[in-house]
Amino acid sequence: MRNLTSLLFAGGLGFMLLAIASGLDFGAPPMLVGGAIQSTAPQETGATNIVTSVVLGYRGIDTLGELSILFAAAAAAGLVLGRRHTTAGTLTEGGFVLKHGGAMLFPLLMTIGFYIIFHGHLTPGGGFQGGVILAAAFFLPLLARPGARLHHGMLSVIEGFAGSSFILIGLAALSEGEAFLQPMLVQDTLGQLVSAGTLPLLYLAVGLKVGAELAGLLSHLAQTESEV
Amino acid sequence: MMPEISLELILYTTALGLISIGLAGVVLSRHLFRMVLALVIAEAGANLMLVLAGYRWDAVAPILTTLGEHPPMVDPVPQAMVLTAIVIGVGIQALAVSILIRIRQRYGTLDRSQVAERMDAEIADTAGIPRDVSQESPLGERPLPSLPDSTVEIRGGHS
Amino acid sequence: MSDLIVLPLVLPLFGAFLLPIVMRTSISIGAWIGPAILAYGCWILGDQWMSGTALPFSLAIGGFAPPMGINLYIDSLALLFAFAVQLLGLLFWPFKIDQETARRQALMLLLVAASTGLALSGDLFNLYVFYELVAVATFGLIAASGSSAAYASTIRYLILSGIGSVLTLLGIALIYSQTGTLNLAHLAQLAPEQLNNKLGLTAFLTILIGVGVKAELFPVNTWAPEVYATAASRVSAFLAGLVSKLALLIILRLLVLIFHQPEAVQVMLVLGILGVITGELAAWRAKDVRRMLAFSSIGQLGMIFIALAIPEQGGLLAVLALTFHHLLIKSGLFMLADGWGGAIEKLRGAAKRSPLAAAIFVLFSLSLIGMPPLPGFWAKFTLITQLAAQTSPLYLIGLTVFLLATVIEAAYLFRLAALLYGPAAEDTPIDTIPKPAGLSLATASLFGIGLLAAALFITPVGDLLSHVAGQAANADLYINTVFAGTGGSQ
Amino acid sequence: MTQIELWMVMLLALMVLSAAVMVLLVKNHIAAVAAASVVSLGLALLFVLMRAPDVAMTEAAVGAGLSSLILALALRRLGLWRVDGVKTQVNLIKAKGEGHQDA
Amino acid sequence: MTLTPLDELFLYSGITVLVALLLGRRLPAGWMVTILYGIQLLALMKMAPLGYGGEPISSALTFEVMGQSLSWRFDALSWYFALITLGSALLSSWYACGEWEQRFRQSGGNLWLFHLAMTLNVFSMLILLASGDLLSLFIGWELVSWAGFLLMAMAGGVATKAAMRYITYAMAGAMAIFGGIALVYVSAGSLQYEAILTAASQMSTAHLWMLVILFGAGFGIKMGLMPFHLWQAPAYAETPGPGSAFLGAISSRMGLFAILLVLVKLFGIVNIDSLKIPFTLIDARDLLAWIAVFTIIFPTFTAMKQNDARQLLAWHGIGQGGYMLLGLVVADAMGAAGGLLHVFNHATYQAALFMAVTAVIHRTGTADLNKLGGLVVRMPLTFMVLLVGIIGLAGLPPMNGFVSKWLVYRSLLNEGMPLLFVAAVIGTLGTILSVYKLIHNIFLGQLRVEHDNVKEAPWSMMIPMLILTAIIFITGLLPGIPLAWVASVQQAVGLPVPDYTLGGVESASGSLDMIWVIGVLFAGFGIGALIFYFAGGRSKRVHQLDNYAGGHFLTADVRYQYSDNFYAGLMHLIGGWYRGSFLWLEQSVKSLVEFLSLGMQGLYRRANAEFYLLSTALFVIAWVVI
Repeated sequence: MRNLTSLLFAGGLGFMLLAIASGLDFGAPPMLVGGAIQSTAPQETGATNIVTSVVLGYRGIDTLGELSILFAAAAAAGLVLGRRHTTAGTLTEGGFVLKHGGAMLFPLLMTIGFYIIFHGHLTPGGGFQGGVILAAAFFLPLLARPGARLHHGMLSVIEGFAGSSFILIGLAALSEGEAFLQPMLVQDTLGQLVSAGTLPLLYLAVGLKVGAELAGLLSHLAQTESEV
Repeated sequence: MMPEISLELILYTTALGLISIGLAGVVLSRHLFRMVLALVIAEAGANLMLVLAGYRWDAVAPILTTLGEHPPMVDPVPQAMVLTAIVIGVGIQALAVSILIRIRQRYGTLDRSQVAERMDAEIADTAGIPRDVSQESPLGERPLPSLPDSTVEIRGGHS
Repeated sequence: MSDLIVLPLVLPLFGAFLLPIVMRTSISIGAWIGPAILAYGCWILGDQWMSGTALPFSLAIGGFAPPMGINLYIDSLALLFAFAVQLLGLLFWPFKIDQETARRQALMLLLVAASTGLALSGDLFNLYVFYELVAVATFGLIAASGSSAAYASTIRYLILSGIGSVLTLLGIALIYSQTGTLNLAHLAQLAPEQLNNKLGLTAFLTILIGVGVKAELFPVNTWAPEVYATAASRVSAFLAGLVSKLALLIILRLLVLIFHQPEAVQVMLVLGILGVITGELAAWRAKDVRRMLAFSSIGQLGMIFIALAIPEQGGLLAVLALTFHHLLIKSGLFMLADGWGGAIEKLRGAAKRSPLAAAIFVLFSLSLIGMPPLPGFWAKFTLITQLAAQTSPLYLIGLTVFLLATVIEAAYLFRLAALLYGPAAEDTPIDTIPKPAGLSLATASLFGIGLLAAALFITPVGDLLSHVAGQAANADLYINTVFAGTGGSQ
Repeated sequence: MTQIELWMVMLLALMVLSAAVMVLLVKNHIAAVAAASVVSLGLALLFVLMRAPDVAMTEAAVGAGLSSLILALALRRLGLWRVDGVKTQVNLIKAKGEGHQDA
Repeated sequence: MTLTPLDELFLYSGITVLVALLLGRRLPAGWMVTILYGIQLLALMKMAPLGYGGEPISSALTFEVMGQSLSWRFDALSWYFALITLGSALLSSWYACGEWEQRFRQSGGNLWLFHLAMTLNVFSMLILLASGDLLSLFIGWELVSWAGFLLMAMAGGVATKAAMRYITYAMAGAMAIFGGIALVYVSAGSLQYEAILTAASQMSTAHLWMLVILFGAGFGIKMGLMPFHLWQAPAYAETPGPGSAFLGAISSRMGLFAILLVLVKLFGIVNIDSLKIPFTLIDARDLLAWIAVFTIIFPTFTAMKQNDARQLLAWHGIGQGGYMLLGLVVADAMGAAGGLLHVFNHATYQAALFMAVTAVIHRTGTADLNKLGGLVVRMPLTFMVLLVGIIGLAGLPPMNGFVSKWLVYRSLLNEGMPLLFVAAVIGTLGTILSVYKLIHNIFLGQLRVEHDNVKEAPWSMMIPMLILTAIIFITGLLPGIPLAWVASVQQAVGLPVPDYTLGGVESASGSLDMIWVIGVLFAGFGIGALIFYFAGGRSKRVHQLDNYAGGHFLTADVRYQYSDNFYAGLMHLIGGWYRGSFLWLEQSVKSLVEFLSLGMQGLYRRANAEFYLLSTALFVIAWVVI
């Protein structure tokens, strides 16, 4: 009975929301803020990828918050899963293809990851996407060789420094007498690799942090416990 | 060039449908893992909804390919927000599954009501409350409350 | 000077990121980072308050003018809340040193930073981000208590709050689709034309329900009793005392600035009334202290929601008075529950073992039920006069429910007090009666002193609150402040 | 938006929605995780069509890739990694009228 | 800032509290506190002109909080009640000094807490009595409630349970008042008495009804009016001896004070009179009168059944409150005077009775009426005090209770309310029967073996009792002394004033002069004595056991006195039908709360939080959309 009710309720809710949403003017957004940003973003931040300039510039503090959430999630997961008594145990040894493929993929993935990060202000992609790929690069060996341990210490150092450098870059602007997280060093070379001032640095920090965080998280999840 | 009603309908239906399916899934699942999955789906729906908020007919992605004049672009702000939301979602998801792992370890089950019951029992145990009633047993089986003290003086004095 | 206001928000994040590294090298240094940062945050905010900078002011993050970028809006209310966050973060600091110290303290710092962000931010999506950060940090801290029940309650809380955030995000998407902006001041400008319709209302309601999960809005508050019963007392105190109030703050801002529809208010009124009824009634039968406090907290927040539903400025005053009062009291009570957390029956005769704790409990209880010279009375007085002034019968129902709930509240609180002061059970030697730990007791006494001070200086406190309420209720002031530099939104 | 794109959107929407339903209905947890990743993938493609390449990339990398990986790893540690659907003891959505309900 | 006499009174009262708080653990604390009560009484005497129609005195103390101004002032009404309060506090405290204190301490009582609670009670009562607006009234009200709770609960055990019950009732009452205050504030725009006075005449009927019900219920709970009377007797009876004397004398009269102030003075008895109950012939005032009458009858007959002396007295306390309200509600010159005078009279004999019973407990260790008897030979002075007290309680000449009751009866007849009169007389009948039970079972009949070497009460206890006895008699003889105060109170609250003389009242429909009454009474006694003497009457002392029954000589260890389960036959006749009906009501409210609470807990315990969320979202949005 309750199942049926819930289904009906969920359906009804969806239907009503649909009715509400159909009142929206689809395909013609007001573009109040968006339009303004589009016209000023290239000058103000020097990035051709306007999404990037929003993510790191206009809504930079959102991104900081988001990094913090990821950090908090990783820390909390670490707290929950704990470090004791963990060995990468029951994973079966990867086959030949996995092992050697993994070894070959590692540099490739690293390159791709960093490429995506560094071109975040020019093309689609950026710190998050690149970070995920970096994490995959670190995680792959673990999958291939169960005995291998990720260097957690290393990861957490990278993570910590990446996160704090994001804030430091922001604070640097503050110490220059400008607002927190204000983009600096904006050159007038739109479209070049070195063009968007501090934005790529920020994205690098984001990428490293995301990569380290996720790699740590994945390795936590991959480990099995002896205490079970 | 053809702002058809159908596209709009399809997209909104997809987004809101995902949210509804997710909600229904969370309510209906008896398994905690499946609840987390349902949550992920609902989140995806909300993300789509947000992207739709910035969509513009016949516009291009918000990336400058040429300097100077550029065709109309879709709104970049919702896209930036969706980026954030996706990452937030995956963070929460990771936390959720790690908690699930622990629960499975401790309680040996992920069935929602069993977990709830065990949790109740454990809370009561740590607090030191005798569990007189299980939540399933009907009211009538509870022990009757003792007579009020005030009946004493009506019956005459306290001895 | 005013630029530094961003530091209490950013420095805890900075500290949290660095903490694991520092802890790796030296735990003793690391253990001081958090308190130092929070103390500095307190100092900055206190200095801000004292220096008499013209409040409110707005601070654009990244130097981008408000509707495009994100701004912090600092008025007296936000400043008060931010200060409370830092101070309570300091008071509830998890000092325990063990293997997980770094993570726990990092999470606490994140929680503080996010809560500060919730108090200060002037952008809807930014609020959402901080809200989520609060949620994640909270989950971690609850689960950190390590019992299986804590994990179970966390996952249930997580899933509920996850749905809440989906709904919030949906509401944000609806608002953005309609208006094309998320800046609160900008929205406040646009709201009368664009959001004064069914769509706006729906968006508000979805956000209300989503945020209501944290604000213990009925009926999405079922997580509260079990979470408060399983989490560490300090975490419960922070959650019940502060985080719920910050969620309320979001709703308050939305109501004041954007959503003036009577329907929005009515929904909150009805849900608030139901919250009071269910919370206080459930507390009546609660058998352990923490759950009793949790249910009572639900009831109290229901009262605040009722107050929030009063459209005039006086209602806002009542909200603030109730909010700060409850903040003080519930935090203190949960600190007492650290050690007294078990079954109520076990506390027989506890006053002999720890007279101070019992006295503080009685003090808090008296204020909670509105014993006159204590601040709780003034908060309740403000509320009921405002309620009685409303014409709609729904408010009178709210008034009646409120009064009846107070009676029930008095009954169960003093049942416990009578137990505390009663004789110990025959078979329990006095040493085995539970007793709040020294540090918690000291913290609770601090709250008690604060309460007494507020009672003593009720006149200036009342004036201050009226001033704060007046500032917070002024939507035009908000808009003008945020757009002061740019001279308009367009 | 061209006609082809419209059709693609329709197809993707159908795919996403049915995959979402699958997530809840299939008995096997692995299949459910796979379905969830199909949802993400479909969404990523939709995002491309919605002119949101950044989001699409993220959704593909995070939603379809990382999230599925996390879920799969979790499944393994939860002891639910069973390819054979029959062996899973856990009912997903309980059949009606079967024992006590938690309502 | 100059201190007005009122400020001085507050100052001394505050000092008393401080002394009790700081020095209460030392033994002479009792004496110190007693002396300080004396000083307070002197300070009150400085304001004595108030009792004879003087101008109200304001306190220099005022507050301005959240737009509300708080002030305190004393007028004739406050002064009259303050006099009774301080008088009973002084005598109770005096009574407690010395032997009682030592015994209390030896038996594990917390003397410090006792003194503190007493001083707090007095202090808060003074604050309440001095209230200058509704808000300060409420503050004082709450303070009195909680101070009373402290005094009632301190004995622990049964007392704590009774006090819990009290505080639940009191909170309910306070919340009713709180709601009423909110309504008044909304309609009058202020809580100052002047503003309310002007607003009261323009209030709509429905509004006034609501206010009368809210305030009536709130204040009535404190007075122990009919449906809300259950808490009072157990709570007072379980308070430590002198405390119960004090509480019994004055505490519940605070309710009467507030009713006088708010319902009679502010709203005006005329306005209340105009509140008709539809489809019946009665109005709000009649309703109050009938409530008062039922409050006289039922608790009095309940008192008759009590087998614990303190419970019996406490139940009477409730019933006597009914007379006061009845007199006030009649509200003509004599009735109101009777009601108000009864406050004073009741305080004197109730305190004396509680003290006498406490003295008996002090000596014998029990107040159980089934386990006492014949004490008159061992405690003759206490017997006398009790005798005077019960004559006052029963309302018989020559004690002061007669005067006030006579005034009430007279005005009932004058105003043409014979039904009420008959009902009140039935109440008096019950009183006489039950006080006979009290004195018979304690002092008359056969002395118990175990009480053979009981001594008279110690002088520290005796003197306050004797003082009270003297007051009871003197004010019975010369009721004009308190009537002067009462008259100025009546003037202050706007009621008509009777023509009083030193010996009583003069009115067209019938005067009373107690000097004559008592003169005739004693003359009658004298004539009887003379006849007895001249008729050759001689008395002979025989031992109580110099007798035989059923062919056997009597021995001290055999009980031949009819005291066990006194009035069993009478109870059988009248009892039963009303027994427990209010208890049942109370219990069912409690069960309802219990049941609802269980349901709510179930609501929160179930694992379907998400379902709640979903359905709420659905309903809320549906409500908006559709």
